[in-house]
Amino acid sequence: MHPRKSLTLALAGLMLATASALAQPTEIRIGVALEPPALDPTAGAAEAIDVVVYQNIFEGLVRIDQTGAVQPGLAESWTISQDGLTYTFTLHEGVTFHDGTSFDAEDVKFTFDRLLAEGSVNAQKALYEPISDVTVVDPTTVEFTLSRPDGLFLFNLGRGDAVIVAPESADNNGAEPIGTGPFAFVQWDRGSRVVLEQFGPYWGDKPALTKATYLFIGDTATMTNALLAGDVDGTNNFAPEALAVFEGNPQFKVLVGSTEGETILSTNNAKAPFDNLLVRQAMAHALDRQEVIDGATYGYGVPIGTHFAPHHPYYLDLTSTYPHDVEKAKALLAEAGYPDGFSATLKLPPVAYARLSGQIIASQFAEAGIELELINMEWAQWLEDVFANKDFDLTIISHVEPFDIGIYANPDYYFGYDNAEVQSLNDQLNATTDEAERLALAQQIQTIITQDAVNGYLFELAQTGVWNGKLDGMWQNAPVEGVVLRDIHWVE
Amino acid sequence: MNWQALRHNPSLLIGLVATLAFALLGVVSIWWTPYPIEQVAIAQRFQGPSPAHWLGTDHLGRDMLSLIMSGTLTSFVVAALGVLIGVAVGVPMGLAAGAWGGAVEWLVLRISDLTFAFPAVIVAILITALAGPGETNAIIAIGVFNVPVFARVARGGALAVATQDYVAAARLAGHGNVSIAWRHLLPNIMSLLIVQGTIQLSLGILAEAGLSYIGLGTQPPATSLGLMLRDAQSLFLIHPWLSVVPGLTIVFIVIALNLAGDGLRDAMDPRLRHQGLAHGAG
Amino acid sequence: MALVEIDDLTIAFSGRPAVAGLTLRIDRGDRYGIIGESGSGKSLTALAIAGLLPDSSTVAGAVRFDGAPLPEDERVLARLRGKRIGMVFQEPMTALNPLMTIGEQIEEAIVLSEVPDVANLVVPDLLDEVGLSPSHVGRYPHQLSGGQRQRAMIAMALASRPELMIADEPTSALDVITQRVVLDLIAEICKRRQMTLLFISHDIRAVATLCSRVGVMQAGRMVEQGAVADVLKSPQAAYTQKLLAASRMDRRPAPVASVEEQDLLAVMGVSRVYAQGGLWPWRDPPLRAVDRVDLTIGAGECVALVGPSGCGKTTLARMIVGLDSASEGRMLLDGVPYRGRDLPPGSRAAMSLVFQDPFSSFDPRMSVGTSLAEPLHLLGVMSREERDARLREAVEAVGLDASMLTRYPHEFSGGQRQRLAIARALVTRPRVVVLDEPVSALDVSLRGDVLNLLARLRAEHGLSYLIISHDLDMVAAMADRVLVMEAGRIVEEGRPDELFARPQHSLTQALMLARLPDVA
Amino acid sequence: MGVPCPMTLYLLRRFAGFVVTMFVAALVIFFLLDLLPGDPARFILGINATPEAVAALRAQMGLDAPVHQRFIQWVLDMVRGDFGLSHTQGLPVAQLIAERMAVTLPLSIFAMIVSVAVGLPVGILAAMRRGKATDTALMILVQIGVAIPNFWFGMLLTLLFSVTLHWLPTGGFVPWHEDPVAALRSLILPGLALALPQASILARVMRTALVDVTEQDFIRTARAKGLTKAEAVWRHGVRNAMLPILTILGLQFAYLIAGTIIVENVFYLPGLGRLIFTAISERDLVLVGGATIVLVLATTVTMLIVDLCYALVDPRLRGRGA
Repeated sequence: MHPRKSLTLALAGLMLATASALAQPTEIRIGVALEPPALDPTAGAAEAIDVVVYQNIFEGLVRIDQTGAVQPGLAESWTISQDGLTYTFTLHEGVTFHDGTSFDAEDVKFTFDRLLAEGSVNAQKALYEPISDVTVVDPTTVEFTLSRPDGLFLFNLGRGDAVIVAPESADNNGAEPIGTGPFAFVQWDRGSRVVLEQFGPYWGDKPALTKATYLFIGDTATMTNALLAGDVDGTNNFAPEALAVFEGNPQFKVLVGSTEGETILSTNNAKAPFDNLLVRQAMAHALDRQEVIDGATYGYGVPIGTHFAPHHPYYLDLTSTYPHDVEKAKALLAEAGYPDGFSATLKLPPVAYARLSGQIIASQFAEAGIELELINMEWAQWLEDVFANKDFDLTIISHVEPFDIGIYANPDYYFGYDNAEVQSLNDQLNATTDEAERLALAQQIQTIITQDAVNGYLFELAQTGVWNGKLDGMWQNAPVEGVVLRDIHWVE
Repeated sequence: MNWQALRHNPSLLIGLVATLAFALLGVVSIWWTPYPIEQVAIAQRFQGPSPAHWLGTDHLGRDMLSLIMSGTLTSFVVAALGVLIGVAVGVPMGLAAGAWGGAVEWLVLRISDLTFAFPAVIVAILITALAGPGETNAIIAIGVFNVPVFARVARGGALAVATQDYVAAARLAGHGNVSIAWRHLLPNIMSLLIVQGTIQLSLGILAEAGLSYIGLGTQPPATSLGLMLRDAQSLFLIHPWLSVVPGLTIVFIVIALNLAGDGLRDAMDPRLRHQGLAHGAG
Repeated sequence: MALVEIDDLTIAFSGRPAVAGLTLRIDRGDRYGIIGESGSGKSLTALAIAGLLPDSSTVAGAVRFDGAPLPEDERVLARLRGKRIGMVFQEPMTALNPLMTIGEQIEEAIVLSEVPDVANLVVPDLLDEVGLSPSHVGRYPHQLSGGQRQRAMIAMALASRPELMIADEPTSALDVITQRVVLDLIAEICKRRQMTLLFISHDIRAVATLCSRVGVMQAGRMVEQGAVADVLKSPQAAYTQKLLAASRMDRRPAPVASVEEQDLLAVMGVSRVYAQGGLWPWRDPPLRAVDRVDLTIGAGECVALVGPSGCGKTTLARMIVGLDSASEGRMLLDGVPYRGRDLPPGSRAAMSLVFQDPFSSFDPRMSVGTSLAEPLHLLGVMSREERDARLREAVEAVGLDASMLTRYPHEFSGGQRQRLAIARALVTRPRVVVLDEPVSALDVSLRGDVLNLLARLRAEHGLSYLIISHDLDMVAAMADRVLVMEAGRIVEEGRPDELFARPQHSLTQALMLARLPDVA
Repeated sequence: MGVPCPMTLYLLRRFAGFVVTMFVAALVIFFLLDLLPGDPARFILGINATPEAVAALRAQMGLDAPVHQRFIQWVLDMVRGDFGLSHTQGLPVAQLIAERMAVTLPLSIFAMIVSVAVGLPVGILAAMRRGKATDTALMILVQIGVAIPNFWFGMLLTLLFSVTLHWLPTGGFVPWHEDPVAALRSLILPGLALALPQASILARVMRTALVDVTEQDFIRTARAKGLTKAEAVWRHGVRNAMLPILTILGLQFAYLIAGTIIVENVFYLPGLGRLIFTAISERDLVLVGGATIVLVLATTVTMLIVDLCYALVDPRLRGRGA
């Protein structure tokens, strides 16, 4: 071998060694399935936005932790008035936005004024509708006045929709987000990736990672390959069907956790024949929940019998209310006046769990005499048809909002359930802050909607993350949407 | 074309026999498949080939052989209807261009330029957005793609035929353009169209696979070879069989069609070799 | 001494011999002509000498060039060809590479011939020798006329100073006047260069003009060979005798019925004008393909229209039959005025056209009967019996059997097809038949029969003919009156015997001069 | 013949056709998009948004003006080079398209180069060895190449070169300005996947064209001049056979620019096709319209260039003016 060649080789080896030594411990590449359309969490509903920015770039007054509990965020502490109508927050000092502007109470007021303004495009505006006033007491103190007590108010403040933005940069957050979080936005190669870097002057504890790259990989097979090839270090939510590739592989860590997504067979209660309780009960009996879970989520979904997250303390296990019983279903249908069954459409949004569940449910319903026509739709069309115009018979969708049982108290909601008892129970639930009372009320509502078989309750969506075996600190559960980088670090 | 030609042309024979075999497999699925393809049986999923399931079962426990049969039918039907649209619209356009010439020809060429300028996938995306996903999209998208192909082939053939004296003789006999196009031009470009049709059919099968693969084509509970590939793609490392079976089926069908097309071209008219595949780029 | 010796040569394609047991000897300085009709194997024989037979052929027998068998090695054979044999082919348009200039193509031939001359000195010389100017060096084939292209081909063949020149039907794609010029050029060059010539033609008179020795081929066999004078004077083989007879054009007997006074067809001041210049039509004067032509045809009369290619005679014929419309002027058919395409169906039935090429005038996908019945459409609805009767009448009139009507065109020979084409022209019982080069696409031996048929039909049915042709001998044999056309105008008119005896116009004179002398 | 410069005339005529095509294409695209169901504003805001928020966003996006007014404005803006702002991303559409073109164009060119570099020699070799074993073997390979769906082939390539051998990335794209070598590396596998069927088609067409040309009279002339068959085909045949190839190349390039969507998905490349794909599902109609027009433009311009190349290569066209 020529001496010169060997030198080159040695140098190349050295460079490789240093590169890996430097790159490994503080940088991360995360694969995510969907690319956000923009990066402003206060102006769009897409989960993909929160996955990138929530608690990384942007922070709220409070933050939700891995267990779903509310923790101090930009507000280091707060007090709540006796009547539950006044919240006073004390803000951290010395906090700056990534563009160098400082953070104070005015920014908080700006954020919520903007959120609640007439022309606001905040997707969750309704959640913050109880806020009647935000007052700046001094630069580090801000006071919220509510029009009615709201048991979920603090939790809602911790959501991505209520992160604090600065008046200087708010309008550009979609393309170039400026927040107060531990990571600053570096660049967005559209269609490909978003790069974040640790923000040096961050006010809180420094995260272990110095750089994070989000790669957008929509195709499961491609994601699998990227993980196997080491092109990405992990993904927060991997398609369950291919998890077997990584299970038992010591190089990877498979994290199966919970989400707030109650996946239901949404039924148009306002439309015949679904306005008939017997029909809905027949459908509930026709459903083989376990088969749906096995087929659509490869067993990772957690069965639910009502519209509530199973890991929540208020959850009531009602899964055995309507056991799988085809004969019973037929009998109920006959009783309801459909001895030969009936036909209906099942409109499916473009998510794998819905499409697979749809096929399985159609097959199950066929046995009971209900012929389902599957109609696959894009999101935009689904939102218009099903959600806005309520033009549907059945659909399958995961309701990912935490603690969203209140939708059953809204007769205008898309599935058209109108029950005065549930509505009044929900009003009481919203108005009280007493835990025991809340638990009782919430469980009462759960029981009623299950008895009424408002929707077909299928499963709680699981979060199935696949990560490099040497990574630690990832959230196993997803009480809110987001991939929080704060605690993620490499271990030897 | 006759049996003699078939004997002297083994690739034509192989191509035709294989194409017919696959087509038959598909047609049979209209009346009979070993198992109904809508029938989901999660407990039975991911079985390897066995006497009960010759090609095993898929991720929903459906019989793979039944799916392949039904999928082959869908792929054929989608591709064939796409080609039919191309023929039904493109051929009259091309014949009109050949028979009238002048402004009509200019218009036809511009229209075919225009349709060509819209790539099939884009058409499929737009139609999907307009009407929701489904086979119809794939058919229309493939059809739109085929229109300029057949318009140009028909025009080229018609122009060549139109210079023949028998066309002038028909004119002398008082036949108008329509009648000439129907009596003389069309029959004489038929072999050209059949050959091109075979090639477009194979491209259509591939296009259907591609469109279904990105979710724009056939939708469950129906199935097509492309959709089977899509379903199996994420399971490739765990259950490669599910991807290999429909993948190879596509490969075999396309090869069979291409062999048949090449063979037909050679057998029918050596002159056609000039025009053939001129639009094979897509 | 023999330059080319062929011994018992057999060339077969998939078992079927195309040339069988051919023996031939060409001495140095000979000018050897091979005569034969299409498919007689004459071109294959020429290709065999140059080692250019298609790969699919199987060859038996020996070909010796200058005493040695053709080399086995392809490269050696190719270089031998390049240096010692020059070739000129029939169709100069397709025989030249369309993407290269004439200069480049000649230069390539010079380089390959390895003659130690400097190329750019030689190319102009060669062009000059074949009568092209140096400015043609940079032209592409499509920018030259047919005659110029053939000259370029000859220049290319001469580049290597070959000992043998093979000319395969070098003039049959050219018009009469050019044909004569090219033949003279070949003769002159051969004489000047002392070159051996192998000349292949279907035209016995061209061979007689050019060659010293002749071989007659029929269906792959050499039926007779010898000195031109001997063969032509006393042909031995029956086939040669037939060829010779067919090449003589005797005056067909004039119809019994006398020519009526009244004009059946009158063409009055008809022009056909094509706009030129595309976007700027005013920049270029329009092309007047037919320019204020007047002519009349009486009932029962046979009028011939002669002229070189491009003179407008076909355009005029297309307007007369109603395939194209006149830009100016009008026509009268039996008193019905028309401009061309507006010819009413009833009048269309009174006129018909026989095309030059019997192969393209029938739709291959239609039975001959259907094709023949097509013009009956002009006569309105017709019962099946009447239709069949008409078809039978027409087919029998041309000497064919009505049972042939169910067959398809490919089942007929060229001569039969031309008869069928004539039958189609008769099926509506027309009064005027326009004949566009009616026999020029036919083999020589068939021409006489078809002309006889035409003459007989004219006599029997009292038809008027308008014959479009460049063949003066045929015209002289058939026509009562001849019109000479040049650049869209009729320049001379008269009875054929008088006109050809004392041509007045320069074109008529040129045509007469280009006429190859009669054999024997 | 007559016109002083037929080339100019030809160019003008061709260009006029081009402008007409583009205008009609714009018309078709605009009205097709206008028909689409699904409200862009609602899509952005999601299922819990209030009707007021949706209405506010609609007004902000200018969706409330009459149709014809919006069409005229759209076309005029585009002629000036202004493609508008993307609804969802708030960025100029032109910039977004340009970013994607930086992937799609090099990818198409790379695939094109590979398919030419592989397809033409294979076709020529097969034509020269026509009927022999080499020909048969190559044509069998080519048949398979045509028949394999390119996305499936891409998948197999990734399994081999990325997952197993770790030679190349599984996908993704590093911007050119950051690391040109890495950028190029990320285009290799998708380029190969795209090139395989194209190369196969090219090889077939090349073989056929060359075989046809070989039967032409001028090849016989060239042999008569003293060239061997192979030399004659090489010197005179290949150039003439390139004429039909030119058309195919144009079609293929146009197809590549537009038709990479599927392969872009497999390799998660940020290409133009995927931009349209996501933009339409997000009902970002400004972006869809702009990107589609650009694709149509690319196809039409490619065909225009092919026609011009034809005129340059073929003296017959130059002389006659089409």
